Amino acid sequence: MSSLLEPLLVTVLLLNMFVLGATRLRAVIGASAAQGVCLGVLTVTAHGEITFEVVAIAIAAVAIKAVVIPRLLYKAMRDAAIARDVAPLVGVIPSLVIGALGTVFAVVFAGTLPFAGAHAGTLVLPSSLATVLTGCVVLTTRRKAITQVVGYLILENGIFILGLSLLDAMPFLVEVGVLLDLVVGIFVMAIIIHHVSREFSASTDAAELAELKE
Amino acid sequence: MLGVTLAVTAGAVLDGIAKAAAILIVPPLLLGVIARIKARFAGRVGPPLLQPYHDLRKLLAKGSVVSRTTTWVFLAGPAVSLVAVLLAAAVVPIGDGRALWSFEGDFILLAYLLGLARYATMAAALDTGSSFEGMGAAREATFACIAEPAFVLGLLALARATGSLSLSTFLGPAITHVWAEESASLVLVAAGLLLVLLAENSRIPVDDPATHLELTMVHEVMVLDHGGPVLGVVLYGAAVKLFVFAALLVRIAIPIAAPAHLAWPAFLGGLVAVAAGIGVIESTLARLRLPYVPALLLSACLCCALALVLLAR
Amino acid sequence: MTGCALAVAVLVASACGALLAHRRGRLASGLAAAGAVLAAAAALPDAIAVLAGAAPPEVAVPWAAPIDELRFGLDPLSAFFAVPLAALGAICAVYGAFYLDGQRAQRRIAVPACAYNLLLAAMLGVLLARDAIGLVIAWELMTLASYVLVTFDHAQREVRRAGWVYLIASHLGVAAILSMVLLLGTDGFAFSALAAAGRAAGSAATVAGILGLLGFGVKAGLVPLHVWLPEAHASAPSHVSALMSGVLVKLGLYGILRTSTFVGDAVPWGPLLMVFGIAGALVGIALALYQRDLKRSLAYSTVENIGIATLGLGAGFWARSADEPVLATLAFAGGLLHVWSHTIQKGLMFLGAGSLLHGAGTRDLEQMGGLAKRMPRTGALVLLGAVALAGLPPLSGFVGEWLIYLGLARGGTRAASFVGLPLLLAIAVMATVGVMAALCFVRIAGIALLGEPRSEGAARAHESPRGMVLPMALLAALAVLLPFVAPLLAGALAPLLVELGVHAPAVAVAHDALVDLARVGIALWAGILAVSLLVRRLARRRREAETWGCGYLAPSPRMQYSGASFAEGLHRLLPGILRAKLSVPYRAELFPPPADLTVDAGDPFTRAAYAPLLDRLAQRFGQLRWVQRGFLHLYILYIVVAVVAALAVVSIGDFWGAP
Amino acid sequence: MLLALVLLPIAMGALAFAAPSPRLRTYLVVTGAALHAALAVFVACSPPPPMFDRWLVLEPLGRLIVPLLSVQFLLCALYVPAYLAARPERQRQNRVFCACLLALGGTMSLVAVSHHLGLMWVGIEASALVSAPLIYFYRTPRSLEATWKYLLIGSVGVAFALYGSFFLASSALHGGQVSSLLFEDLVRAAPHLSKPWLHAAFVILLIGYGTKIGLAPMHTWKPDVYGEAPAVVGAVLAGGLSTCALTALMRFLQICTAAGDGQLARSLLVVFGLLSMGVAAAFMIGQRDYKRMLAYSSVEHMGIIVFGLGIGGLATYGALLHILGNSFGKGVLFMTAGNLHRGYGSKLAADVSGAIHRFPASAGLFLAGFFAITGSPPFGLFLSELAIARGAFASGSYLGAALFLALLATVFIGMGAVVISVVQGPRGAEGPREREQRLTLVPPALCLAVVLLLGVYVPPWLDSALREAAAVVEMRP
Repeated sequence: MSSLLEPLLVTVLLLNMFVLGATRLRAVIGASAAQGVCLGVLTVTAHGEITFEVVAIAIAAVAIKAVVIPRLLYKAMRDAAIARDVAPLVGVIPSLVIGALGTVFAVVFAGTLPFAGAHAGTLVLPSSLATVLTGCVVLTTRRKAITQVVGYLILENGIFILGLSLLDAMPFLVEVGVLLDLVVGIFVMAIIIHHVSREFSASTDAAELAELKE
Repeated sequence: MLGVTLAVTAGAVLDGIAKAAAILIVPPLLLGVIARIKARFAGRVGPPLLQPYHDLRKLLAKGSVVSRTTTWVFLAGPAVSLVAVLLAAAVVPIGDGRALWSFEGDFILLAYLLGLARYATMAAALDTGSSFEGMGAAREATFACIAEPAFVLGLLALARATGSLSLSTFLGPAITHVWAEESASLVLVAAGLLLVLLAENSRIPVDDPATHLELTMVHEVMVLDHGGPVLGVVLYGAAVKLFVFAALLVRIAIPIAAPAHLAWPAFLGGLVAVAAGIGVIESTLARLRLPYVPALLLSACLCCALALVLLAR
Repeated sequence: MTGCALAVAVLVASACGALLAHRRGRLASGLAAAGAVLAAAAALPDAIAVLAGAAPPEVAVPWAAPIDELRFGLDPLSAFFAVPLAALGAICAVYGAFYLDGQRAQRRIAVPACAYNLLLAAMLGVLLARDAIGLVIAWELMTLASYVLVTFDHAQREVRRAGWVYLIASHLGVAAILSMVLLLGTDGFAFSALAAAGRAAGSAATVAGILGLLGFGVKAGLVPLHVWLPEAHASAPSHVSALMSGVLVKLGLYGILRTSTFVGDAVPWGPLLMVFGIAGALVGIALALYQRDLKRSLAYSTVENIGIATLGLGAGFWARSADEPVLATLAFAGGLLHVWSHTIQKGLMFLGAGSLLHGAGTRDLEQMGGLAKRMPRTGALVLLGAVALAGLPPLSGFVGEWLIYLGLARGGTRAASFVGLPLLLAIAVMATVGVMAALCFVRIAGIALLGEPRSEGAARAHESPRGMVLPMALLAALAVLLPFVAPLLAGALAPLLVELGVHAPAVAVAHDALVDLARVGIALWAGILAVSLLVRRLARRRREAETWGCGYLAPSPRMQYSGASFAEGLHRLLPGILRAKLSVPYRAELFPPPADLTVDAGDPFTRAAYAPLLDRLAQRFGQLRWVQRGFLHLYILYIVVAVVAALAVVSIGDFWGAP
Repeated sequence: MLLALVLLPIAMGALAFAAPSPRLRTYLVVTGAALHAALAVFVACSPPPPMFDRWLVLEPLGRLIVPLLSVQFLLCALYVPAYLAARPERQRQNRVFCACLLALGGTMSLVAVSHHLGLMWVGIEASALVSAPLIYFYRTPRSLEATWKYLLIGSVGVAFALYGSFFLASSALHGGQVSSLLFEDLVRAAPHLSKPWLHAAFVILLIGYGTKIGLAPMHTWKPDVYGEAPAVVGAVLAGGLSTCALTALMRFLQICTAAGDGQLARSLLVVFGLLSMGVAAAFMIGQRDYKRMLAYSSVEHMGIIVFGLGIGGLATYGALLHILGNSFGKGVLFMTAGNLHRGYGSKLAADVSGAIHRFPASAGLFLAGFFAITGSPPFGLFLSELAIARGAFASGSYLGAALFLALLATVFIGMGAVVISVVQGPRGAEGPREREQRLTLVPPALCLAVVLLLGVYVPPWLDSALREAAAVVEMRP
């Protein structure tokens, strides 16, 4: 267990806070991308020995989370002419507070779970859970469809962190499959955002669709 | 031995014949008595006691006018009702406190036979399609719905008092003991049944048989279209019905266990007395307004119900 | 047993046949009717044999889980109900074939024909089942088939509504029955197992018994569970109304009796049933009094008659628990015989109503009148049926009541005061109900059949085909004969009474009482025959003329006393809740324009209780809709909250549970 | 062999994508489904050996689910040609539609046969992704919105499912075992799994897969999607995909049972089951849209099944039987509803009445399907619901049983009001009687026949299959 692990996890947590605090869409996307980079490095550092699989997954993670998807999102922003502000439903300060509470919950909850040997006391589970919750906060408190996609991405990042401790449980194939699903999923979402901006007037946003209701 | 049994059976046969004769012959007499008493009160001499018999004979000999609207029901109605009331009279104890025909629960059947008679009369009335007769039938039915419970409750009170289910038993000798112990409730029952009698036989204060304004009549208006022999049958049936109620009242009101040879005179005298009483009531009371009749009948119900409660306690 | 199985097979087969032949209506309905008659021919001997003492063995058919096995068989109780089912089923089937024949042009009459036979099969199944699940399944099939028949004419709104109410009521009833079965059926659903469980279980048995009473009571139309009954009976085709009112409703009583054999005295059957019975009799007849719709009135009279039968059975149960075999015998026998007699006369009356509808084209009493002249056969039969239904001697209607009266009277006159008084008061109530019934049916007969026609349709009414009249005549004959056959039946009831828990049934007493009644009947018939001949003879010299109008020379049919006015006097004396709701728009003007009176004779319980309740419930549910308001963020929030909450609960539970 | 089960439909899908003519594509769909069904039945009859060191296994549960999925899929596929033929304007999307539909068949079977939880997850996610274009078939704003919601809610749910799987692996790791996501390993190691991790894992998995199953409160996407998607897609999603997610849930239930924590899991299932039934009932009362109503009915039935699984014992058997009945019953309802929707051009109950006059067969089947789905005898769902209720009573949870029965009755009332107002009514209210295409009637009729058969006669082989599957779910030897 290298000493790089903890700092990186803390960075991830800080990035969460940044995402919640940011008011510019590009910044948010950038932050998620940065998280992707962290995850890539984490993948390597979390494992003492460097195997082909580990490296491959790390590279794939960085490539997808930090390059492909952000590009996709930027493109979608351009195509759909999405304004550059985040347009939160809940203000910045409250969402920061919620995020903080989420982190606290994560730490407390992680405290109730036992850890075996090497993993004891690491920040893996707390940071993972906190990131997941941050993703949820973004999903539920940011109006725009594209921010929700970012939220989903952050959610996935959080899950990925927990996955780090299980690389030997998660065979290469599945890991790749997971990443692939992620890409495709977000790709489809981007397509839909595109369609929405075409179907409706450019100003309307997918997240504002509320035709179907009781 | 054989002679004795023969004598007994002969006696039974004679007794039966006598009772049947009484049922068939006596009823019109009661009408005569009532008419005579009323006439006396009015200060007139009045018709002879046997006038109703003459009327019946005259009517039976007449031809009749029948409405085109009517069906066979119009003729069947009076017939059915006459049979029903005659059968009803057969289960009522007369003379020496035994009925011509008695069995367990005959008092319930009595109520239902009277109901059948009522039903037949109402059907015949509706058959003419006349608004007046429909109105009469409606009133008859409405009043019956309140008179019936009074009647049944009264009989039930007697049944409860004597613990038996046959008129001939609980209006027979047993009733003397009841008088001894439960006189109060018997008075109530008698009062209730008297009111029922007045209502069922459409007498003042419920109805005025002598009125000439169709709108005010109940029973008379029901038979407005019947004429000639059919009307005779109707009148005779009404007389028998009156006889039934009067007989009941007599059996309740005359509890003396008369020796055999005095039983019949006592009974007939009682009948005449009841008829006279009705006459007095008719001549002294005024007719109630229709809306108040239900109240009157309800009071009858209450009398009998109270009696029942007293006896069942 | 084999005969009944055969009957079911024939019914199902003929139903399928009818459906297959749906393009040729006449063939289909003929096929169905033939099937029904054959089935009756096959089933009746079985049932009668069982009543006569035969004891066929139960048949157990292994079945897939969760049923495990289905058991079939006939015992006196089910046989007693099977007889009227088979008889009336066949009669109404023949009638129905002719009744619906007129509609071949517009409708597929194969569907009702098929559903009718399926209904018969299902009802037979209800009686054949010897295990609770089989009973429930047959029960539900019965409901579905009858639903199809009730909504045969679903183009009309009120018919759809009637069917819907019927469906809801039946479904709730089945839910209650099912929970009763599941409560008791912990080890097997065979009747024997249920009885054993009922004896073992304590309070559970009571709950189960009450559930069964309510569940079956819905079908039996116990007040206040009767609200579906008038609607459904008024809407269904007449032969179906006849079958439902004549048999299907009685199966509710069968179910209650069956339940009583499971739970024994864990439920105070006597008082409960007597209260239900009295309420049913009074409410039923009070509402039947002023209905304008002939079939609705008949339906309410069904409620009344079921009430009387229930009262009798209740008295029987009371006497059973008080260990008074004679009273129990009289009361039970009375209640059961009333079931049979009511099957006869209500079948007759509904078929008659159908015939009048067929002839005069209306169910509205105020549109009828003078039909006895135009439809002489139907008229005579309906008049007879009305007398029977009014429960007057010498016809069938009085037979059951007679025994109930005797039972109550014996109990009332002999028992201790606080037991005796209620029984005696029950007699008074029954007597009152009897008089009101007489009024109700003299009204129906008088307004519909006698007098002058009140509408064009009535004036142009025509007699129904022989195929419709003959079934009615058959029922009428039964109505006349039953009082004289009854003494023979009394003996046959012994095993049935034993099954109902009367240890030493004193059928002899019932037999004697019925013999007395038969004697009275003979006397009445003889007398009526003699006197009416006499009257005919006396009145042979008669002229025809107009009805006496008290001097008014231009009488018109509209001057007749109408049904409403006929019932008005008593209607006014009814308690307010039971009265029809009259509304006259009041116009305070100097010369007020013509106003019209509207009368709502709908069921007071629906109006006052059920409808408001259901509306409120629907409203409450409607208030939940904001949950699903189409806002995605909210939806995701639900998920997140669910996760966090569940995690918190579980893990904190673990945390505290750990040390 | 098992791999073929997955790859065959996908290959056919690719073929359909390549195929030039729309009609040909639709027939390819049918043939693909038919081949798949034949294969499924074959493997079910003679279970092939596991593949890829036990990643793909066909155990009794799979032997029950796989044929169910593919037969139901086949019946729906039969409906496709006539359905698409009635929509010439949709020729272009027909390509994507057919391809994705077939692919969906493949991914669903992948879920059913995969014993590696990660792979299973991939299957679920993949089937979610391929079904998105199916929902967007009509290219209307409403369908677009539905797709968007489906995708986002689904993705979040599936993400949680993955998270839960990781928790499961960690529970092995922190229980001192070698961490693995192979089902058999987990079951073997179950007694030693770290309990707190296991519980957390089950909760998260329940929520995650519950989103795909459509349990309240994660059901919110169902009415929108089933309301807007083409009828046949609705049938496949409600009958097939939900079943797949249920299969996954049952696997986790097995692990919990093996770990001796069945009780907690079961109580959670009971709670969520009743909650779903309640929500469904509440929204069916006064429902205006008969397709949305079907969605809520699906929520209700998922609740019934989960409740049954939670009760256990006989109820598990009932739940499995209910899965069968529900799949085919939903087939009837969705397809006939599709016919009516097309005939009347509206899915509001207010606009549709007296359908029995205009479309006798469809409306009749719709009505019959309603009685079938609400568990009236003689249909199969009566037996399954009876089994569940009996199990509940037997297990002594009277409150749960009472709620169960009460909610069933409520649902019946709410659903019946809509169905009957649609089916019955004045003749010719909406137009004259119309000719119905036989091809749009045969598939629902077949579905109904299956449901009826389940109720009248459960063949011994099916009974034994159900019993074995129940034994597997309950971890009974």
